[in-house]
Amino acid sequence: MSTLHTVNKSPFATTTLASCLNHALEGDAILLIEDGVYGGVVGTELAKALAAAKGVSLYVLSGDLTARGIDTARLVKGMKPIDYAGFVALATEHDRAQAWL
Amino acid sequence: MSEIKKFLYVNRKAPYGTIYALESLEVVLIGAAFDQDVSLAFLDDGVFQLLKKQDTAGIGVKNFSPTFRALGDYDVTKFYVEQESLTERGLTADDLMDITYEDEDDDYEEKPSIRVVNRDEMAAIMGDQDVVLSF
Amino acid sequence: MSYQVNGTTVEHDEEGYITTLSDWSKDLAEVIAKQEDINMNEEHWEVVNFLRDYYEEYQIAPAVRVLIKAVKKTMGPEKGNNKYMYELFPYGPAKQACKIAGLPKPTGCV
Amino acid sequence: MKFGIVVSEGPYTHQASDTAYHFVKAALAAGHEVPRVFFYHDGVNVGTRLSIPPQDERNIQKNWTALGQEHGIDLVICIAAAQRRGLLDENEASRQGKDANNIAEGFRISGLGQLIEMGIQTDRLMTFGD
Repeated sequence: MSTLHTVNKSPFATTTLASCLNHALEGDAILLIEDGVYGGVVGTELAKALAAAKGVSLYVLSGDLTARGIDTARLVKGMKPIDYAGFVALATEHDRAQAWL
Repeated sequence: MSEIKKFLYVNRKAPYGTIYALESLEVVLIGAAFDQDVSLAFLDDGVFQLLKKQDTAGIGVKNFSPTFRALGDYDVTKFYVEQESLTERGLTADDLMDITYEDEDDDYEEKPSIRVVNRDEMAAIMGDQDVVLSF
Repeated sequence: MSYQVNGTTVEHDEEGYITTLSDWSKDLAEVIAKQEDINMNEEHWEVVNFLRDYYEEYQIAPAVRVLIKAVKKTMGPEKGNNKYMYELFPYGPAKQACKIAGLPKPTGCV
Repeated sequence: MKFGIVVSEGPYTHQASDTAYHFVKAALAAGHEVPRVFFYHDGVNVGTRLSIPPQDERNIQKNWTALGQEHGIDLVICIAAAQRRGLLDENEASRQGKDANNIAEGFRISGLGQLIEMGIQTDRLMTFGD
């Protein structure tokens, strides 16, 4: 039993990503979408927390990333860019989806 | 409808500044008619929804906080409130409204609906649902 | 659209629900009831008063099943049942009794 | 797999309805079913036929209408949220004594019960909002 968490807020605007990280369980996945993708960039305070999330897989929606001019090379280590088809696949692979709005 | 699913309503936003808290409550009231296994989660700014002594006379907006106390009549009896979210906001459980329900299986004894849980317990509750509705 | 009560005019919507909740009075309730072909007796008033108290306390009009459960508890099972409620308010306690009690129109969400 | 979709933010102000649209397209392309999309909060505004976006922008309402018709998706606008925000179909307009309606083709107005029912009847509920 696992959850796909989606985060659509910049971590510099709200504490949503931090809250999601605080509640993600081992085996869960976190997908950053929309303005949430700013949270995936290496070198920030939250990136450290992201990197420390044990047993949680990290994804970012590639369309949102490139739209905002962020190169995948700047992502936190281990974070995978996926497209919408990948998003759908993640939703099917986990038992539920929780949107952190 | 034979299948009973676990529904969790996740409330993370404060009341009045935006409509999410009120419209979340409206879903809970309607959803109660479907006889599912319903829980409410209050964390982050969502805990502000349950504060005592809300008085909206000065802003001309309807005070819907009393409606939480009616949810027991609707068989919505599980309000999970996160301790860490309270503490971070300088609050304790004493700052929250008294919300109770009558337990039909226990001679209609009045019991508290609010259950303060820690962050790990909240994470486990979230991870044990069929449907998560976020507000 | 409006009701006339003791020389004053009270606005209502297409379905007869009053527009401004504070316009409500007992005399107005009688007028609305008449329009609904209901002759208010003690038993009608019991339910209407119950609804007003419930709204005052919780800021919502209760769902029918919640109303019936609550009436059953305070007034006994001979009144807290569907049959009794629909005899008093043939078009439904949620609709008619709430209208007479001057509560907001149920949004009819289910 | 059956997906239920909640769109809880309005068009243009938030990206939510765009993300939901692309998700639904991808889900259908992968062979999944999307029987219903439920529009709530400001999301109900997706269903107005009176929006006129500039020609060089996507037309969110038309996109949903087309996708809904092509795949038989039930596009439901919450009545309680719609009434607050002035979204009406013909039926509601006459019931409420209003002189106009503005709901777009392919959308219908119904109750919150449809949201709960969608949660019960689908395998996965996805929420897109803000």
